[in-house]
Amino acid sequence: MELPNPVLTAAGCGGTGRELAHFYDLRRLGAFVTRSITVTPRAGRPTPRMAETPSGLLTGVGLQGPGVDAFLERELPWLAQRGVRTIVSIGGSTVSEYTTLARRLADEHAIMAVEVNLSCPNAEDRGRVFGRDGSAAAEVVSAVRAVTRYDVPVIAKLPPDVTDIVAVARSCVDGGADALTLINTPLGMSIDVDAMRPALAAGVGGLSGPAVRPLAVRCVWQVHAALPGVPIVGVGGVATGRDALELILAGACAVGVGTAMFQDPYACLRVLRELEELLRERGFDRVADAVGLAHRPAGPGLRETDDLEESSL
Amino acid sequence: MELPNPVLTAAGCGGTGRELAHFYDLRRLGAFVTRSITVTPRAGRPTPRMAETPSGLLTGVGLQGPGVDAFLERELPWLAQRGVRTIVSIGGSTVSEYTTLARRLADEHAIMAVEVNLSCPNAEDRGRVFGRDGSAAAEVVSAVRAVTRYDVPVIAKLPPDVTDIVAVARSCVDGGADALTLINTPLGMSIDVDAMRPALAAGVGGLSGPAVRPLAVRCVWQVHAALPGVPIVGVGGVATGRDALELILAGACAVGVGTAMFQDPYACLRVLRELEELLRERGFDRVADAVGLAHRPAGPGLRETDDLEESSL
Amino acid sequence: MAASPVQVTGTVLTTRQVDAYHALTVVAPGIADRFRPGHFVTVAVGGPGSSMITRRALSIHDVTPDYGGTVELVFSVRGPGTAWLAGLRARDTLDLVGPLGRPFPLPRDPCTCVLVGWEYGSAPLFALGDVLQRRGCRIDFMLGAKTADRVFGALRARRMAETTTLVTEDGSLGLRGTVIDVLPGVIADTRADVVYASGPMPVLRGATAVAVEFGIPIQVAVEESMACGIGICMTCVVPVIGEDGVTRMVRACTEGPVFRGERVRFGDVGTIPFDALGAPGGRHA
Amino acid sequence: MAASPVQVTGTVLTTRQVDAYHALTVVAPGIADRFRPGHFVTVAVGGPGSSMITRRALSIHDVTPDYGGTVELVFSVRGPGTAWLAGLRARDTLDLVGPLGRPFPLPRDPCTCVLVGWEYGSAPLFALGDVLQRRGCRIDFMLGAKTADRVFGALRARRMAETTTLVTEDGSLGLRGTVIDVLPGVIADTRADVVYASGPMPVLRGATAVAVEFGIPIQVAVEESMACGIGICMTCVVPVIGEDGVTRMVRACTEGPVFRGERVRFGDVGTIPFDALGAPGGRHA
Ligand SMILES: Cc1cc2nc3c(=O)[nH]c(=O)nc-3n(C[C@H](O)[C@H](O)[C@H](O)COP(=O)(O)OP(=O)(O)OC[C@H]3O[C@@H](n4cnc5c(N)ncnc54)[C@H](O)[C@@H]3O)c2cc1C
Ligand SMILES: Cc1cc2nc3c(=O)[nH]c(=O)nc-3n(C[C@H](O)[C@H](O)[C@H](O)COP(=O)(O)OP(=O)(O)OC[C@H]3O[C@@H](n4cnc5c(N)ncnc54)[C@H](O)[C@@H]3O)c2cc1C
Ligand SMILES: Cc1cc2nc3c(=O)[nH]c(=O)nc-3n(C[C@H](O)[C@H](O)[C@H](O)COP(=O)(O)O)c2cc1C
Ligand SMILES: Cc1cc2nc3c(=O)[nH]c(=O)nc-3n(C[C@H](O)[C@H](O)[C@H](O)COP(=O)(O)O)c2cc1C
Ligand code: FES
Ligand code: FES
Repeated sequence: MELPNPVLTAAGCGGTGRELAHFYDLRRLGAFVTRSITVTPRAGRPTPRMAETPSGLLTGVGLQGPGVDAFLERELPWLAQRGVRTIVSIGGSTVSEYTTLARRLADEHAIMAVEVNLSCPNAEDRGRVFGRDGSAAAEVVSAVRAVTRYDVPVIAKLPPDVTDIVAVARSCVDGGADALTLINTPLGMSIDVDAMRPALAAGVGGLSGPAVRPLAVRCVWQVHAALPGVPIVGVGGVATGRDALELILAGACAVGVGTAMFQDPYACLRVLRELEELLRERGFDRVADAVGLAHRPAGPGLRETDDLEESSL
Repeated sequence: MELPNPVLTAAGCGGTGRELAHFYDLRRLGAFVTRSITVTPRAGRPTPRMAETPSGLLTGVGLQGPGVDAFLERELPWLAQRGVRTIVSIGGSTVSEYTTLARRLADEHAIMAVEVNLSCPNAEDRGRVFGRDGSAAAEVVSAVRAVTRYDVPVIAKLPPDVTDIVAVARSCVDGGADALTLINTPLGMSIDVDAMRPALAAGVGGLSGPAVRPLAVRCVWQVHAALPGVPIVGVGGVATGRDALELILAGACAVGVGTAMFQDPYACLRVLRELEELLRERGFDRVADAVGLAHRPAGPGLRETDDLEESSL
Repeated sequence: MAASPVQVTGTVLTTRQVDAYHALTVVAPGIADRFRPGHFVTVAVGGPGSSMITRRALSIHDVTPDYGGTVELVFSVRGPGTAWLAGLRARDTLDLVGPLGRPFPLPRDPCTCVLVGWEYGSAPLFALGDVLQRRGCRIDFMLGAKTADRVFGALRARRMAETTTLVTEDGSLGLRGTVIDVLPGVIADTRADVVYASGPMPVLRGATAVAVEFGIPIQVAVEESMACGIGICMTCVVPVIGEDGVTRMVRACTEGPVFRGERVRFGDVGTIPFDALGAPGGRHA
Repeated sequence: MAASPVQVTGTVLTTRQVDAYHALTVVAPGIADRFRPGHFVTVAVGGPGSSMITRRALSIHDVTPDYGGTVELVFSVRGPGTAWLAGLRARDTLDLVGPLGRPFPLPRDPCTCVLVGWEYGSAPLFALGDVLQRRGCRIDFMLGAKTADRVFGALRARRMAETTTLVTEDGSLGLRGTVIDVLPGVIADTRADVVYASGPMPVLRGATAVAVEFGIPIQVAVEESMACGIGICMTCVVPVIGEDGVTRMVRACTEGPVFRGERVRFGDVGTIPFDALGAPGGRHA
């Protein structure tokens, strides 16, 4: 998958594309990643669907969307006609839903890649989230890989709140994932102390924004260290070019911008501009030269970091 | 365990006690929780040990401390003489180290409770963190419980970055934990984009401060829902009385204040004052009346929250 | 969206206290130009390095052509974001995105319009009144609030409107009561052809019930929590019945905030009605 | 800690630009009272609702008895925290904790002292010089920096000291070179009895090597990243050799920032020396 630049929208944070197109030409993005498309239309969760937390945003939207038919009829053609490089995210509640979705997308020539959102609850395993279970995740990925055109990469997107992100990532790669997106939102919660109720109607929600960036950097770092050959899209709290560079130095070869677009509709373009400037300042000709660079062995006078156990204390 | 008030220091964030005593009388705390005591002295990690992140702090101190002998000789007596209610946190790298520590504490009469820090890597399981594995956690807890005086509660402290916090919590309770402390720091990372190196010498570190509060609230909520009879000390990002109340409404019966003390040495007293005021405003006579209150079934006109799956989307 | 929104770093021209409210006038040419009554803006709060990462939505109260174009915002302090706004001083800068949302639709022909506003919800109704009057409409105001100091714009309403009816819940100003108590009399007295309402959901619900009772159209400007204001986050949805009779969860920020009152399922706000498109276990396309 | 620190909400009295540095004078009585040269303060940055949750450590440059007591801080903009400080204006408030740390120990008897400062590290040396002079000591300054505009306090040094030697890495002011190049000459010329040094680790390391060479004592004020400044977070440690010959990781904020130079293992800063107390695989108590 060749992208003209490494800045993407994060799934579910760029609407249908039409909304952002009021602000700029979407062809300037590395790629536009859709919200996670589902088999049938979904009304999502009740409101309130959002609560602000310190440097973070908690949301429980519940994958509201029109379903794959309406998506293929009204949303994808709009993007395709405008020449927007599009990665389609899919979400299901059973392996067969994911397969159905991937099959429906297989005939579409306008798709750069399929991103498999594994933060969905598995209806066949008491609502356990696919991406929290290596084998369930691998099953979904290999089912999707099997029905997706050979030249369309399948990207597995994982949540960070698992005991061992490397193990889940490895399962996905073994299951046929061509690349990984790290991270989806960890589960969080906020309580309205006046109403004395959860702030979101859904109770728990996904935490996003700068608050989670250290978790994203850590996941990208760990997975890149373990699976250096696997391309990673780094997502989580990117709001500036420095943030993007942090993920790239940790091992991401592209970055997704989500919550920052809610604050700044031009966030993707600004992040790209700032990133290019930072790369230039550091003498890099291409993004690829910076990918994973923070892993290089410490030189003389530099501190050794690799021999330490990874506990948080 | 009866505490005159529900505000504690978080383990490892209040030094030896002597430092905070420059600011106020430590008897005003619900309890003082020590740093995690280890069998032998530990020099900890190299510097840099800290990096600021958005609304968060990333640290990798590495449990620097004097070892249990020096602790019992110089630190505990100082606290005991001043009548400071003290909870001793312990950390080990094998089950037998935890047992040794608990045994050494068993003769001390000045201890209110033992908190078992389960965020330590298990030297006998390739450095896997005890608290990320229900059975390893339970083994530590039951070993500690077995050698601790019957009237001294054993509190298991868990990190949030596990696939299923409820399962680990349940294992600890089954192993004999009298209470739980939620949460220790999730693993995070920050990269210095100028040096193009990890910002911490240790590479990864523990993320604390307001940024992680939504994770703490979620963990407390989930565990209280599953194990309503188990007392929980809520820790993570508490900086105000409102934050403390959030954790209490989610199910905590006491709260620990950590990182906020770095910003405001008086944080514990201020949180307590603000919390008492908020409880009064809401007509609560006792903290106990507010514990877990956000779980009550939604009344007429209130939104139902309990029937939804807990995914982050 | 009626007009393409722009992002503008505005300069605060003046700050004033108006009864219980703060009013900010901000130089923001691109936004003032495109303004139509009912539009709102979102503002970044907290300054650089703030832990508040979402914008706050505020109705545009008014615009002027001064300094290339100013917008006036009226707000009350609710939490940390509005508290920060209240601390702004002249010459400070404010980052705005706007104009956003679907403005109030205007009647084709001159007619009699009742404008119902509750607390700061009244803010967008005065620019609307101006436009309606320029089109030859008669306007009558009904302004309400919990208490007297929270009734917004009574003076200006009195200057503009044929009649102005004030109502407070505690009776501290005007009539004592709610919209439902008072609006029927206003509609009857003025022989209104249409109602415009802006305020919290219960007020809009009440006003809609009254308008439906009288068989006249009503346009309401709703308020839902918004994380983006530009249609990309899906946090601001309200159950609205479409032309085809199907209920959908539609975005208040882009499809609204102004809706035809009888199309909004006020009783189901904060739920997913079982018969909404895509409701769990409900009907599919 | 020499004195019990206090938390003070200070008011900014004046702000000035001094060469490449910002200087803030803040009314903070409790802190000024207790000040001794070498003390530092920590300041909260970013204002309410900031995403910056750690305090920034700054040396106290000077104190005055005005308005009950003021402290003066001198700093350069490094990142967002110091950028915010640079934006403060007179009458703004600043939250300080101090005085913190172990101040410079003073010689019992009058003697000749060389004060070595590098860039903003020079800031705490002037108050020290005053006290030393009051005790009858002779003082000589050596001030250095990368470039001329970053040499801090040359004028005041010239007014106070017997001799003042300036040094820059690029030769744009005074001698061209480093501390190691220039300090030996200063010590020899002044027949110094003791050295005080403040600046980044490499400068302190160099100054210590020179002082040891001359067989005279040196007191250094170190700088390590600090999350709390009051001794409770353990982030600021430096390997220091104790009286008993054992190396320990000691807190720069409470056991320091001033240490006897030859006790600091500069070459091992940023590591845990294998022979430190509690080092992995190392010796135990
Ligand atoms: C279209 C629209 C127009 C509005 N016009 C005005 C106006 O003219 N004057 C006025 O005073 N207020 C108006 N509001 C409400 C205003 O947006 C909230 O009062 C404000 O966002 C609260 O921010 P806070 O930080 O002070 O409070 P907090 O309650 O602490 O806000 C926390 C978070 O919740 C969101 N939020 C909370 N309540 C609301 C709400 N009711 N609507 C949207 N977001 C909310 C905030 O944006 C923020 O992200 C309008 C809201 C909408 C949706
Ligand atoms: C005892 C002591 C005295 C100091 N005195 C002065 C002084 O008089 N003038 C002056 O200009 N600077 C001084 N410094 C350095 C000053 O603290 C840092 O420049 C400042 O914290 C940087 O904050 P920032 O947000 O601008 O930069 P950032 O680099 O973005 O800071 C991010 C985080 O790292 C910490 N940090 C980064 N560098 C340092 C550092 N060198 N020391 C401590 N914390 C650091 C910050 O406190 C903050 O938590 C002193 C430091 C110490 C420890
Ligand atoms: C409102 C909202 C909706 C989202 N919807 C999706 C989605 O449909 N599919 C998906 O894979 N991730 C979704 N995400 C997760 C984001 O793509 C991203 O992984 C996460 O928000 C972290 O990045 P950020 O901090 O830049 O937002 C959503 C996030 C938000 C805040
Ligand atoms: C510098 C530092 C040291 C810590 N040391 C310990 C420790 O020794 N034992 C422990 O159980 N937790 C330790 N913690 C975790 C805290 O007790 C607490 O669980 C965590 O920081 C979240 O709370 P906070 O956001 O209030 O800081 C430490 C945290 C920090 C920041
Ligand atoms: S506020 Fe984001 S879609 Fe409406
Ligand atoms: S800065 Fe916290 S112990 Fe020194």
